[in-house]
Amino acid sequence: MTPDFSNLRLDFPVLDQHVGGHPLVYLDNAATTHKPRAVIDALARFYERDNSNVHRGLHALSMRATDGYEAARERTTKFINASESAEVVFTSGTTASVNLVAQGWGRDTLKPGDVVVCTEMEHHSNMVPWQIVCQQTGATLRYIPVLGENAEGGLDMAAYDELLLAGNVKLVAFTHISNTLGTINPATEICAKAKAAGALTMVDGAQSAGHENVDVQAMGCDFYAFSGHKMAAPTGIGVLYGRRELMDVMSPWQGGGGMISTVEYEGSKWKPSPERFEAGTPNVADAIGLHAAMDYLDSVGRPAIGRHESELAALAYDALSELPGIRILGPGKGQPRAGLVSFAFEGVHAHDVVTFADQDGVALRGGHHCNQPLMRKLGLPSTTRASFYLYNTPADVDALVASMQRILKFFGVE
Amino acid sequence: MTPDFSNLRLDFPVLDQHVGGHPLVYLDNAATTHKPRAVIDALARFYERDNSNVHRGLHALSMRATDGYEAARERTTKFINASESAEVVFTSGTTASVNLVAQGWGRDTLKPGDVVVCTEMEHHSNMVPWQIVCQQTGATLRYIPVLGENAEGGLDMAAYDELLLAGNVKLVAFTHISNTLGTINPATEICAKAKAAGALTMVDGAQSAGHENVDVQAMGCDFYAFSGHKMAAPTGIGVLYGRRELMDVMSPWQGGGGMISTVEYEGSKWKPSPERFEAGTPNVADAIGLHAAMDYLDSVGRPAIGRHESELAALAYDALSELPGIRILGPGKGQPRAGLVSFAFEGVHAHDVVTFADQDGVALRGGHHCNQPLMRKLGLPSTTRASFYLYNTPADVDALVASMQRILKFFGVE
Amino acid sequence: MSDLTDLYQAVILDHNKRPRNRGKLPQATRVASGDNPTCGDNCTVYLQMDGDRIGKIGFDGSGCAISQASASLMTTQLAGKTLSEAQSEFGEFRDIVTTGKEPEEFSEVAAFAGVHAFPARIKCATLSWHAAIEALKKPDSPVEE
Amino acid sequence: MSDLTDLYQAVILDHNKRPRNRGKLPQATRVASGDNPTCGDNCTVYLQMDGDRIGKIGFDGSGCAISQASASLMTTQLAGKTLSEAQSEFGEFRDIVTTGKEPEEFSEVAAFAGVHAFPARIKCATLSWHAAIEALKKPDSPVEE
Ligand SMILES: Cc1ncc(COP(=O)(O)O)c(C=O)c1O
Ligand SMILES: Cc1ncc(COP(=O)(O)O)c(C=O)c1O
Repeated sequence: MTPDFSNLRLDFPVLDQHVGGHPLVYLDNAATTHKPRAVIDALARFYERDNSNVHRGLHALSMRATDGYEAARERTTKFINASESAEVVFTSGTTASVNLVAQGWGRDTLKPGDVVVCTEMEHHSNMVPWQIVCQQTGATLRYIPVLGENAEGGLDMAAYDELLLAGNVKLVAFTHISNTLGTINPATEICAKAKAAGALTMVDGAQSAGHENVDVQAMGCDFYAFSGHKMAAPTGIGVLYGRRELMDVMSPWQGGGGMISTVEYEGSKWKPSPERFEAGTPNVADAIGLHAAMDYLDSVGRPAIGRHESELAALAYDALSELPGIRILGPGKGQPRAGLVSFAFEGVHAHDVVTFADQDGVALRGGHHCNQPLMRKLGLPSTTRASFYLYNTPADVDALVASMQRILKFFGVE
Repeated sequence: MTPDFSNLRLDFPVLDQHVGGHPLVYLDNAATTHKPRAVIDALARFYERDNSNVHRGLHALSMRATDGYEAARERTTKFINASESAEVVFTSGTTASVNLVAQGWGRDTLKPGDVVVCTEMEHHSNMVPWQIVCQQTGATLRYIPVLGENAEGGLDMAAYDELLLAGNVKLVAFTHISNTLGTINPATEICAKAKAAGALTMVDGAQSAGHENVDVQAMGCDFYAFSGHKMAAPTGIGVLYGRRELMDVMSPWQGGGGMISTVEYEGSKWKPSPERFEAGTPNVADAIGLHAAMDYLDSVGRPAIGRHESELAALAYDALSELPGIRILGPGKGQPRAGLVSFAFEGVHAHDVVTFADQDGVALRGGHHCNQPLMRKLGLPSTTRASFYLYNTPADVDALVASMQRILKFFGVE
Repeated sequence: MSDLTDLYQAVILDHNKRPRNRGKLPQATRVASGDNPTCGDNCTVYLQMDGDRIGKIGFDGSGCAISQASASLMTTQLAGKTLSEAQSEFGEFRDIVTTGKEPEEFSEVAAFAGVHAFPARIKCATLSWHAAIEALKKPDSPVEE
Repeated sequence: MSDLTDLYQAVILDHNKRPRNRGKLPQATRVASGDNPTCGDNCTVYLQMDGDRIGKIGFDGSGCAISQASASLMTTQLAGKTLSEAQSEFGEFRDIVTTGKEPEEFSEVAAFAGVHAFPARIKCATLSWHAAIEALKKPDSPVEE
């Protein structure tokens, strides 16, 4: 009962256009994904029918907006299998979710001698907030190394064991799927080990939430963060999942309307989660758009989406590895790989590759992918990345490979 | 050349509906405003044509998205007359903007003995962040009192002078227009006095930005914050204006992608403003929606909008003050008043009023309006608030007053 | 307007205007408060126990007609009850306000059936009941001024 | 593909493949670096002064074909120039890459006119020039290893 992926493209209006005289082949999905008609319509419908502020309103529109917003929270609770909706906080994105935990939990809790463990393959968004809070509190930040000259070996789990063994680890922050390498990290194992060592876990789900079934309870993580825009939902909305016991005691990261239970001129008391962490008017419309995106993805089926993307990535990997002077990062041939491939050519810089591909209608990303330190370690200033989503097809892989062949020829690499 | 306000309603699809069998009369604009067709279309157009991540992309869509996002920043720069676009940071709303300053500037700067001055009429969003940072740093928070038993006297400017005279004031945080009282504070005077005393100013523009011309340079403020959703733009987008010299030295509030110039495993360096304060993927679509809203508002003319609203508020004030047992907060008859009226009836609770009015199709807000301490001071658990925007008309005021008359009759108040 | 007269039935208007058992009990041995941060309503319930039964009951606080009438009616329903009796009364009341289905035996609380059509107001109706149950669960101890 | 061959003219491809004056100058007395955090390009320019004129000039760094070719060509254009001469050369170059209008007199820098159609690449083309001007403005002092 595999769904038919060949026509999903038709659900996404933006894909119906030409770039450089060629039909658009969008392979920049790890940066952001497109939105199906259903999501765009949900947004418009909200603004056309129910638009209102939430929570404190008793008139018809306000009640509808509140219901819509809280229904989005319930939907999200199911989407990641949280145990209750008080564990689901809406934020503006993964980055905000991580900062909320770093400041709301870390700043109160960490002290000199404490260790936060991160990985060498973290996105800046799950690394810099920990650098900042470690600097603020005197805690130490350590990294689980990646193995192999193209990072094909994934995380060094033996080194991880040693870091835990050394003690004082209070939190392990790691990405579920690397946006630079395509590596799928053993999240359940990492969480179990952290737990055994008495450390909490913060999982960066930016690249996993919309690509496979996520069950935060089965994964055993304490925090899980993701962004709507990377899973067919609008920009400006994201989620922080946090275990209830932690959310109940964490300090709010922002003060303001909606998160207080009493305010006096002298000081204030906070509401419980999730309100405590949602100061100010929430992004109601985009939460409702996120709801529509979750429905859309699950109507296709996330496990099937993940398989489809991995198949495309394997096709791309195999075809690209035939090209002269190419270096492909992350899992080797036949190894499990999420739906993206990062690579570098000897003698042609990623930005030239991307500019060239754009003229062929192929949208790629070139750069450090918000992972400068890993790039430095691998000795690469930048790579070119092709990343897939449910609307991509094997023909898109062909277009990618053909474009790469042309650029190599143009720059005289043979 | 006053624009014709009688037909603007037609630009707002949401207003074309019935509630409780009556045409919707939406008077909850201080909580959130509706969006004109032009804004809803701008959002849809972005998702249908240009959707992409910004800044780090070199392909066609990414360049279009980047251009759109930066054009929104330029438009905002003009909208408030900032001197350059580096002074304009996009946030998720007023609340986030205030927290950014409280934590990014206040936490590094304030120390025991320092004083932050706030007003008794502040919204929780421009009060609680200062309570938090004062508690964190040992600084003291003081309030400029409001005068009169219905707060009709506005801020006690003599008390303000004394607070400044007492010394050590580092920042004055105040709202330009009160969402609870309708008071228009003398922003230029407050800023000038703060400056003379060596204090910075943080202006809460949530209720002013979309209602009158705002010129941050003429006002002389250091920071100015506002929310898109309160001025015909989408939810989830807001602005922080900050003077360049301050922005150049302020710490980032969030770490993550897009705000760093170099990241090493050991630590990171920040980009200049505005990027420094915009970690993570920004809310591109809603920034573009904000741009469309600014164009729409200025095509009508903000000074005319403000006059129109104030006229409606004056009509409402005069008619409501005839009702038995009513107490109206804020500026007295004939005094300058922004486009809203808050009131309380002897013997009928605000929530009953709002529920009742809703059945007449009139959307009002009842509660403490995120200003609990002021309510406590005035001895009111809550008030009912009617707030106007450009699409409201004198007929809406008539509907409001008729509904209030019916409820008083229903509850036997005569 | 049928909806509204459903919501504000005569019983409710009457209890709102002339609340029963309003005020602090000077001899109270148990007390609990609840508030609804969303709208600012608050309610304090005072109990003077007679063994494991409520001897006297009073309430205090401010709120809308629904919450005031519900508190007043609650005091008349719970006087003389044990914790478990009170809990089952509350269960029935909650059924009425959330589903709108009227109780089998006639009771004044049936007046609250109209609340179910106004979900945002359900909390107003149950606030005082929550406080009463919470107070009942506490041990006896002198209540401070 | 006309756009692309406009962008990657033969001159550019040639300078990219065989950069002139590449490498650190051992006797440099002024140095400045620039980087483009957006894409990770970086460039360091070394100057060995001859009075107020550039005696020798070299560059180092990594980046795309546009940035590498532009750095290489820049070194050939600025050798022997004073600060104010260099600034006016940079002004002309900037005009070319932002407007696409070719210079009146023939010059190799005309090859960069195609960049204007790719606004995201303009920074690539000007990075090394910024570094050179910055270095020129500094006082002489021994350059550390
Ligand atoms: C005066 C004032 N300040 C601040 C805010 C907070 O704005 P937001 O909820 O959009 O962050 C509001 C509105 O809720 C307001 O009226
Ligand atoms: C692995 C990973 N983590 C975090 C982020 C940050 O997400 P956002 O920019 O939506 O906050 C991204 C994407 O940019 C990512 O790929």
